[in-house]
Amino acid sequence: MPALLEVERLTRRFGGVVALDDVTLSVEQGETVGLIGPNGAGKTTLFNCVTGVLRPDDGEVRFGRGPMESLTGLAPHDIAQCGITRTFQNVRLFSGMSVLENVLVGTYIRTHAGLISSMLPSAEARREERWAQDRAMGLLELVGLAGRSHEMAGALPFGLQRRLEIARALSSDPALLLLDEPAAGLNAAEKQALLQLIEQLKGQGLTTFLIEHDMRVVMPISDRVVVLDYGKKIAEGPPKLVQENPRVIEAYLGTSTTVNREP
Amino acid sequence: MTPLQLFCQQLANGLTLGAIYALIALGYTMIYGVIQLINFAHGELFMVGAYVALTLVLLSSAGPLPSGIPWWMTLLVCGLGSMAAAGMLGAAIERFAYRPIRHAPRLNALITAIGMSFFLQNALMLLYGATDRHFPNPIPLTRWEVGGVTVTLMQLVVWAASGLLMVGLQLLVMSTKLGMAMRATAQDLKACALLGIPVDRIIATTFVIGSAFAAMGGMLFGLHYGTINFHDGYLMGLKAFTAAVLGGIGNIPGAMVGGLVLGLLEGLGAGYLSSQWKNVFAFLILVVLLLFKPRGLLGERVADRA
Amino acid sequence: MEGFRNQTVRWAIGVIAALALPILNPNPYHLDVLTNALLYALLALGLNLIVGLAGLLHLGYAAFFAIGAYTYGLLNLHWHWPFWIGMIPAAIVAGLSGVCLGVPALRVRGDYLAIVTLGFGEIVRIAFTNLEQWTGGPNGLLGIAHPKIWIPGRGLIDFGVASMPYYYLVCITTAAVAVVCVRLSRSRIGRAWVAIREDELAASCMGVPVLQLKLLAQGCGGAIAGLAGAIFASKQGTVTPDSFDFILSVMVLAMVVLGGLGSIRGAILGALLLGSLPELLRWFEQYRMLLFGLTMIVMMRLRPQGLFGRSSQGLAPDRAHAGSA
Amino acid sequence: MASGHRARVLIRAACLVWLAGCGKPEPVVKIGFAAPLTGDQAPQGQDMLRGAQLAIEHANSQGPILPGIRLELVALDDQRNPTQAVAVAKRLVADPDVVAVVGHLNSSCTMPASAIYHQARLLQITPVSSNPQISRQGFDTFYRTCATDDLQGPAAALFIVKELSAGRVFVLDDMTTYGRGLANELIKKLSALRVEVIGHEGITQGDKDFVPLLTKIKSLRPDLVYFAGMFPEGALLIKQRAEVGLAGYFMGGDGLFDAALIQLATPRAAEGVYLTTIGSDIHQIPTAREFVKAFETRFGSIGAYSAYTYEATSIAVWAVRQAGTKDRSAVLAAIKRLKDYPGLFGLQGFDAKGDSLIRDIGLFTVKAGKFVFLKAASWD
Repeated sequence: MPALLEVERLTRRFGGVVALDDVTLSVEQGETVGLIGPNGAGKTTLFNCVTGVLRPDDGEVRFGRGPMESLTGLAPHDIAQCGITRTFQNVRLFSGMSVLENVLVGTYIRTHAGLISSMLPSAEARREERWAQDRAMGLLELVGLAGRSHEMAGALPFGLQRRLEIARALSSDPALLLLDEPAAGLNAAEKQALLQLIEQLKGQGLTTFLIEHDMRVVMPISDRVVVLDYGKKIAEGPPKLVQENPRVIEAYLGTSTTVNREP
Repeated sequence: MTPLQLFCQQLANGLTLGAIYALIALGYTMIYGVIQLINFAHGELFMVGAYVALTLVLLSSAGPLPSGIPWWMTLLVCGLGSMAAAGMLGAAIERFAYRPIRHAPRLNALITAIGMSFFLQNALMLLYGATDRHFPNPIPLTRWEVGGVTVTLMQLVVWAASGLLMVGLQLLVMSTKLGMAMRATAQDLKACALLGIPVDRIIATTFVIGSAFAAMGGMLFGLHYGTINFHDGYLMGLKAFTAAVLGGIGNIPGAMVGGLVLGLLEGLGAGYLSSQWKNVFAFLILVVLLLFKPRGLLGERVADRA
Repeated sequence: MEGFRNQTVRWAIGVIAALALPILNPNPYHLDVLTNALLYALLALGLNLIVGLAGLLHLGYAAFFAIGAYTYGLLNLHWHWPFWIGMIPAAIVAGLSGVCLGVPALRVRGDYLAIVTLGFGEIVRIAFTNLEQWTGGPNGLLGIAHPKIWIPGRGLIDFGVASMPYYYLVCITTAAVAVVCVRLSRSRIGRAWVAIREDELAASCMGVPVLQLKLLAQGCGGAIAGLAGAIFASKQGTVTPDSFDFILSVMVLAMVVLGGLGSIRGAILGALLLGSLPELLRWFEQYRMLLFGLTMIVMMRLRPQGLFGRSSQGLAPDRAHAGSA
Repeated sequence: MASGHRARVLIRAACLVWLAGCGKPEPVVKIGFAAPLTGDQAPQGQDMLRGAQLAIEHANSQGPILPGIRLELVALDDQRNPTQAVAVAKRLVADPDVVAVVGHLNSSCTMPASAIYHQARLLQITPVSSNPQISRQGFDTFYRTCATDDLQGPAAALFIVKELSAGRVFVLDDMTTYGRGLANELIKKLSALRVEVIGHEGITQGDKDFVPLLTKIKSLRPDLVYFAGMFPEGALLIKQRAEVGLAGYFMGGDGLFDAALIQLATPRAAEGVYLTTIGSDIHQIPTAREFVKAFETRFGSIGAYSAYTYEATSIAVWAVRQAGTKDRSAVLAAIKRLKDYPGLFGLQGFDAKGDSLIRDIGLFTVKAGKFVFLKAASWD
């Protein structure tokens, strides 16, 4: 399988703290890759560098279905246009918008009506709008929110907010989906439903790269797991092997004695 | 006058106005720091301070106090009195206008503040009349020539009073328990409430201190310029807001620096460029500065509004 | 669908009532107050795009109004452009100045943007006062032509200083702009604006080009104000810099907030209320601005989300403390 | 839902207030008055209002203006805002009982409003808007009781040259229609007289700190500083000029002529300041003695604009009495017949443009804390 995302020698510092230290990894097309590591290992920083939220100090991110293009220096919305969308660790929905509108925002890059055709009646714009609405409703169906499409996003229960965020990220039809701790804060039943959803997406051929703390979530669905600790990649491989890796065990046991290493 | 003397004189001129700006800007910035509110009514509190001080000065010159009290004693009493009055008013405004809507969208508080500004300004007009009031000045007209630069006792009083207050505030904020609670509240109001810090009281205290500083600014303003008017607070409030942003809003040393810098900019702008363009000049500098330092001279955090 | 029809009916009733009003009550003073309030509504609609939808706190909106008024005024005085043509460049110039202001200003965020826009408003006003050879200085532009309209059988009619024609002009313009704003707010662009207001980072990660859309919002808002400015200039016949002070920017902002951020009928209603309130309070003479301030405070307390606002957590005060991930 | 309901209640309440505004007309005849009564120019506007009130009281004490009809003053606040001024004008025009208007203060307000009065054939007399442009519009409804800036400026220039022999003049104005207009007329005449104007700058109304500007002016060593503006800023300029140690003469226009000027500037600093006024000293004119007494017992000291407004209001009343009817055209016709009206400043009349025929410019100086009248003359 060809690589879809290549991260090469990525380094990012915050003042004196090195959040990412020379990290190299890749995600192949159709794969589900888990990114694990103790708190403060640099997982979210890696996501932020990939999606353009943060500029890496060094190294390169490349992405593409055929020829690889460098993403370094691109703005987040350009990267979304390339086909990478994401969710956030602490859910960032547009809480003042309805559930449906949240998903519709994601279709922005797949629609093209300009200022004039948005202001005046135009058949083209109407057709496009109908397509976007259908797509959004389809995705809400997929995540089980079709019945609540007109509720305020901010008023949804937390578990549903997580699912809505996934639907929103999917609405631009991305090639690569980044999930930042999608199971955090969910109860057992919700976690189970989430696993099913990710499996389902995988079945449709979507490439997923996810950060997850809960081994019971990450192990069954990941084809491959990458482990970060102190900003460095310390292990990589199939879930089973990584779980037995002594460095990984040490990193995780070590964290139980330190309180928090978040920069 | 040599060009250098002229320049030094203009520096001294700018610093005087800047010190008053700084006093008002401090309150702006402290209130912004704890509840992220651009308190448009702050300029009006400054005017309330000025009018209360005027009333007290008039009372003390005509009233029951024995004559022969040194001028600084009179001013101290008047200053403290007006600070107390404005502080209480500030706390009352916070309690009855801002607290009930603290959890509403932030723009609401902004509009409330604007409404409060209209209200206070017109209340002052109705209470004290619309005409400019003469502000008697008990400070002797002493002046010194230092290397060709004239400095008046009045200017020294402005510098000393504002300097003392600023140092006092810095000590209060940095090394007392109350100051620590204020800083903590500015960092994260919710967390402070969870930790059992009496957030309401801290916010009220901030309003008291901020308004008292504005009142002191008002008295010095009245003394220095000799006339006050009910609508003076509008322009001064606007300038102080600019100063607070210039220094980095929410940042206490920033407000002092911002006030002084704005005073200097205006002074030098009027002195060397053109007085009719001086506000343009000051605003242009502000805009350019924000482009390069988007959080002001000393600012660290930036808040998103609306 | 039911709700939609209901709303259409309500809008239709509103429009018919507005059109019939001058016939029922031809008092020129009442019409003039209403015309001014509707002009405010036009401004509020424009500012609503910037503040209400895109979430950019703008405190210098009067500058765009001024630019529109002066553009039409100068075109009319120097090159005799009639109102109906002159209002187009007025809107375009004001819109472009919105974009030009945005290019540097939008690099600063949040409350800092507020002060930059405030500075912009003051700079424009002072510049119009000082650039005497072009703008007439404090005297402003005098003798700007009123609109003329050709009515079959009655020939060319000058609007003059009558009240009714301006009422209809402003009424129709406001209605047209309101319709455009409604369409815009329900389009992909409007949704992207709201997304930026709610969470800029999330919006940009969903592919919304934030800067470009903010500039667009400034441009559209500026153009609407420019249009309003041209109407204002043609109605007054004179344009002086003191019509465009900071208080005007603040008042329009208050109207948008009172109506409910992002709500179009809210912006109109807020403007009608706040725009005519000072006239309604005339009876109280010197106390009226005091009462006006008090009313603003009370209204904010009674309806924190505005008359037609959706309550939204995205605007909650603790937002400032949420750091980015 | 409850919130929507509350919104509706609010709207209805607003409608009620609106309707309450339209009361039943009473058998009165009204003189309209428009000036800023709130906001930063409220002091001047309220000064004017007192003059108008006194004139109405005097008129009413002289018997009914028309048989069985009482005279009333309708005072409206234009907030010195041109938009508001137009609204106020339309309100006055819409009231059939209003037969004449006294106002506005600011030329920028008088200008757009005058078009509305003209269209409604309603007599307008402005007591103080002195911009020459207004009367050049050719409105036969427009009159004013003050002299225009193109008289005062040249008069001041002649005085500066002939009596003070000042060679280097620095001109300041307050960037208002009044101030800039006066300053420009002065500079025009000074240049014609070959006097060097070493600088012309504007200040902002409401500003307090002019020390940097005055320090700069001091370094230019002018013989005279002229300020075209109002007394609050004028007082500060005079006071700070003394603090800075700026020598030479200080002169201003009628905007400075207010007793408060000396108090605010302190008598010491104001000593020797010259200013021009329109017409002679109100305290010196025998015909005005009664007015001064009446005003001072009723309201205290006289403001800069009280007398002009009293004069304008009295003339409006005179025109209504002459017309003998509430018909606006009749009132307009009546005022055209006005000739040698015994006003406060002498025999008042109007030229074809509606400008006052009293073109005397008075000259004052400050001595020992008081305005001292030097002379009055027609300089044109």
